[in-house]
Amino acid sequence: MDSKLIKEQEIKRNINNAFRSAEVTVVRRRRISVRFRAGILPAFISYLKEYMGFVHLVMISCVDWLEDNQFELVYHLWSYEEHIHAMIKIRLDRDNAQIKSLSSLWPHAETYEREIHEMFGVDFEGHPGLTDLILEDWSDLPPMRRDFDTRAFVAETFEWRKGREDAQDVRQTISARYGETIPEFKKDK
Amino acid sequence: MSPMNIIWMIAMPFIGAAIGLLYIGISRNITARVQNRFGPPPYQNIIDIIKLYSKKTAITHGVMFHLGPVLAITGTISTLMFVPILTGNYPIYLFSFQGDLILLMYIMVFGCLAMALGAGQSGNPNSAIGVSRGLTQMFGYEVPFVIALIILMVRFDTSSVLDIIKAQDTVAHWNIFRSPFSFIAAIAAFLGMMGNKPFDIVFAPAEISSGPPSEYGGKYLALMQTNRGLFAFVKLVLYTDLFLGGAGDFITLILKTFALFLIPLFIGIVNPRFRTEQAMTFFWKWPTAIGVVGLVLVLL
Amino acid sequence: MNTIPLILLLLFGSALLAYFVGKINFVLKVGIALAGLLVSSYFFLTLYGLSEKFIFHLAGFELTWQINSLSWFFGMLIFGLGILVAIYSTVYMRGKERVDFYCFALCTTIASMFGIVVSGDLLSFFFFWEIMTWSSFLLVIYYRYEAQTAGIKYFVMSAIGAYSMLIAILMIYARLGSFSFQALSAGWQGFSLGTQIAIIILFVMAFGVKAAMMPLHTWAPEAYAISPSSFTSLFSGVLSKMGIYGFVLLFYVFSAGKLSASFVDIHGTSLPGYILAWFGALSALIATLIAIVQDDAKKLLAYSSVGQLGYIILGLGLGSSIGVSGALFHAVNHTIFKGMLFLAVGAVFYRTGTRKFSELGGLISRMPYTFFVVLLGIITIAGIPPLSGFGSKWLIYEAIIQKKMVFLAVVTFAASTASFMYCYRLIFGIFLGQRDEKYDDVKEVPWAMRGPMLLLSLFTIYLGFYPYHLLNLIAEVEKTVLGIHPFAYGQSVLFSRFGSVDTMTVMNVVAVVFVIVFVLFSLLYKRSRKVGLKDIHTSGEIPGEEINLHYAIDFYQPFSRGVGAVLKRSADRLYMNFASNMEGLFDMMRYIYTGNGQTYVMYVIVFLAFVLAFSSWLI
Amino acid sequence: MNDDLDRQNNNIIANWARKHSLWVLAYGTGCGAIEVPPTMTSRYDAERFGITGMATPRQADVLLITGYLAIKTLKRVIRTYEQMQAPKYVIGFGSCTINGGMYWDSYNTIKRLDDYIPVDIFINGCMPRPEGVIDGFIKLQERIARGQAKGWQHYQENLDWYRANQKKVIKNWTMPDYNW
Repeated sequence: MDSKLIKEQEIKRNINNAFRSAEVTVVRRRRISVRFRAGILPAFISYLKEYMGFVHLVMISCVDWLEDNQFELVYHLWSYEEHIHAMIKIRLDRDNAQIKSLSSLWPHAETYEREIHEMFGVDFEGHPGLTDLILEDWSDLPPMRRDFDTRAFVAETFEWRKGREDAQDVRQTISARYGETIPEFKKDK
Repeated sequence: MSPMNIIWMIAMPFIGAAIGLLYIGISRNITARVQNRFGPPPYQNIIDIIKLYSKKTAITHGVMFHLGPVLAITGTISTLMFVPILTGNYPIYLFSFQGDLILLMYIMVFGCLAMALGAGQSGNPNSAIGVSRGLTQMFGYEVPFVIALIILMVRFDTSSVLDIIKAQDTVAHWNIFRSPFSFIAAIAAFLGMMGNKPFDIVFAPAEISSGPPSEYGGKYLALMQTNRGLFAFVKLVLYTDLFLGGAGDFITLILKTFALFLIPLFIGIVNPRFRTEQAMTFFWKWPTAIGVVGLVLVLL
Repeated sequence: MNTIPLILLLLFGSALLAYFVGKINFVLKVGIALAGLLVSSYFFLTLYGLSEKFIFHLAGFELTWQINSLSWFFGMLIFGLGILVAIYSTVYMRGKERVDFYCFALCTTIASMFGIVVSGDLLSFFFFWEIMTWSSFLLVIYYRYEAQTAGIKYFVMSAIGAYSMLIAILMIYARLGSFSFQALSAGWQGFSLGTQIAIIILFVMAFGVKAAMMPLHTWAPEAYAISPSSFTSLFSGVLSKMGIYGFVLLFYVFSAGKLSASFVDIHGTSLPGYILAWFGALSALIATLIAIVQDDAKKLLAYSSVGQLGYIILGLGLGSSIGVSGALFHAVNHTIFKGMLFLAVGAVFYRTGTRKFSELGGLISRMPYTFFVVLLGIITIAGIPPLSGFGSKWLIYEAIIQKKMVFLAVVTFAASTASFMYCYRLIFGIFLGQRDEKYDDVKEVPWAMRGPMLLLSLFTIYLGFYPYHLLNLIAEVEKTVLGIHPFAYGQSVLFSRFGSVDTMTVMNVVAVVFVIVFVLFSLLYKRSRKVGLKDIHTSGEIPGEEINLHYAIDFYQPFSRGVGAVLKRSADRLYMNFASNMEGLFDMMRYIYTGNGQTYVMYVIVFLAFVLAFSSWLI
Repeated sequence: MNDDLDRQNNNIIANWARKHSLWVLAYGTGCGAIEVPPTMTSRYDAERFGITGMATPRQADVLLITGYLAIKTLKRVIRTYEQMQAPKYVIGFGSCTINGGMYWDSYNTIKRLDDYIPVDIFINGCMPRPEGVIDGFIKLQERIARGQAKGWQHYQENLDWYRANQKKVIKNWTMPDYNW
């Protein structure tokens, strides 16, 4: 065990004392990752906020594990006292993605949750207003899901200008059509 | 009323607007040179106005919106009618025998208030904010302006502009030399009136998207821009009459008014913008203090 | 029968009749009140140019009721606005409770005001003054419980004024043995300087309360705001003029214009006049500053009223012919524009049920006539040239500058510029800007309400370009009653020693230029496209229902930040603090007045012992 | 109506004035907005051609679409374009407005600007440098002088076609009508 990771190890021990089921991994210096159940997430996060000093919610992100049929929500927390970044990872069922909102703990969590709701279709219980954020009047599949086919959607919705079908390097087309030489660029070695 | 007078009455608004617009164009050019740019041609503002008059469409929000610019230019032309423009051998007095300085002070506001009413009906909150700022600033600069005028009126024991011009018969008798305190207070007020840089809080394009005229386009904006040029001219002529001894012919008039016009221009080029309450209280500090010194001196 | 008692009898009679008979039917009581007013004003018109006197004896005192040009001048204001207000009330008060009570109080107020202006002696003057106070008090507390504080304040201030007037009258009676004005103006010179000062201060307090002069104005905003709008118009337009009438009497009739004989002169004005002028100027400035930050339309107008009355007081204080003419001209103007503005605000209140700028807005297309009235009203208030407000302000300014009172002039001009701010706020907050959806189907008020307002606005236009007849009247007043040589004026030209202004030319120039520009502008172009209220530049966003686009809350925020130090001071709060401190002081009296009989017996014994001990010295 | 428009478009004095006085709406969309300040300021000084920034669409003549347009922004751009007073011109700026550019497969940005609003001049490049921008403006001036910059008229005449395209991407159409 690296002697520099004493702080992280202590935090891991503290978390495990309170929540047996939390799988804490020390990733590297100042970075720990926690796997946890979705059910009692607000209790766990508020424990981290109140007792462990993780007072700052950096962001909430979402990963689509299509193969596992699961979403992974990652809550990034930061402790100003210990200077440690904790990533709380939650797995949700992809068909019935539902979790409690953290907007009562951090008001700014609302925005992240709105975005995740919009982009992945995760439903946050207790959120004051899950309305459109970036997309307006989106009726299709949430676009950040991996089963959303963006090219098919684009082909259906928009009209491409002629000559852009192959999405190739325009210079190749020009040189083929007009016989111009492609300028040689120096390559970094 | 002589036919010559009637001709001048009809021609003067056009001449005044052209001169005023030309000055504003030159000011754009000078600003550009100061910023190491080439700048537009001096007659750029006149092109702009021709373009605006040739706009195909215009929108209106209602009666007051429509009447706002019309009344604004009415007020400005009416002001022009009571300002003696030339006093030499071929004078242009228009109606200046029938009014005096106090009338001028109040009739100048007519146009501004009409424009504010028009802007109010546009329903744009930015317009209302601009008007609120403008009136606040006006309350600021009217104080030194009034002090300056009172100094002149008490000193010459008259409120007629013509008599004040008559009293400044030689260069040494110009009010700029005889009542310097009055002149300084008046010039400070002039900065506010012209709305050049430190005091352009009314239009502030970056903050409130050009303020009162933000809903005006096409022919309305053209009228407002014409009004702007004409109003600048009227104010310059009034200041020339009051402090630089009036003008005998057009060349003198142009020289004197342009010299006056340069003062707010050069102050404006190198200054950022005030906040509204700063602008208002600025006028109540140094310009007013200097004006009060002048008031005390004139009573002695 | 003499006409003066006949008019008074008619008015008081119609008041009582409206109250008792009016229980039957709405039309009846309003009809009686209106008929009484119309008949009495017809009789009043026959009095023009006469100088009648009606002398009778009551309880050993000789009472004089007289009519002269000054009485007629103020009587004209009373009846002119009184009738218009009565016509307006026929619709405004319909369906409201206690209309008989309203009609009674309105008629009584008008009658008592007429009584004031025809009184030729101090006793009947005081008698009518008190009737006016309580009858207007009844109207202030018309909306019972909401009006409690306003009513109490009005009553307390009025009582202070009345007592000081009573003391002054008794002082005069003790010295002269007569109540009549003539005896007073003849005997004024015989008073010692101290008596003169005391009488002037007491009378200024009495009249200052009614004229809402600055430190005594605190009742005005609340009382104006809470009383029914139709009455507020009369309240501000005419009732406050009674204070002005009092000042005219004090300075030019009681003292016979000879104040400068016993006081020093400052810039050619006697000291009391000069101080009064400063009071007026400061009222004008401070009240205007406070008016700017009001959110309630009627409170704004109330403060503005205090400010405009300040101008009139200022003009009276100056004492020169041009100043007094300006003051009287402004008094007429004030009656007209404050009358029409209060009526217009009342019309808005009648249709929308609110007077707050933050709740109104965009009513111009719904109530165009009212908008027009308010527009003319604010142009007149601001003193902008083509309308009548300019004429009177011009006279006052010329008077100040002629006397070389430069600082007074600066304060006055600053107040005038500041008044543009509240004028704009008034018209913008109600009629311009964005309209709330709930006011989309607001209609214009009925003609019975529109008519009086429009008639008043025609007067401002008429006086704006042709003030000749009014100036004739004022000159008559100055010549016959006030003993001032009137200043020169032409058909439409106002002259001062300084300069002149031709109101007719100004009006013509503005009108001709406007017509030419308007015709050219409309002919050269096709009609512009009318767009909706919400079709504005909002960075491409389509504003939803929930977005507030009416910028009316804290409209002059930078201004209030800039002059916050001035606005924090309040005479009202000062009085409240004074009152609570006095309460504390009187609590201490409980130590002396314990309520215990034995203590009082002890006091008596101590006092008797004291008297005995020093009796020889006392005798 | 059409004769009137043609007469307007062929008025030499008016076209000369329009050409020398292009007021640009300061509505920065996409990454090209950063190219506009250098164009306007000391180094490239677009003001010598009479090109000035204006704050509101009511006053402006030229709408600069500086780069990609998300659909949400497109809605605002259409609204802004319709609020401008005719004659009005549109400059498409950068390859994103021409064919989608590097956002060619994005689900949320439009690919061809001229499907939605009439474009008078395209300036290609990703991004075009200020020289390119000024060149584009000069080309626009030439078109105006010849009376060819009639995009606004085209929009008016083919409003149905434009509306159909716009409604295809903007699902919930709540915009006010364009009622000339």
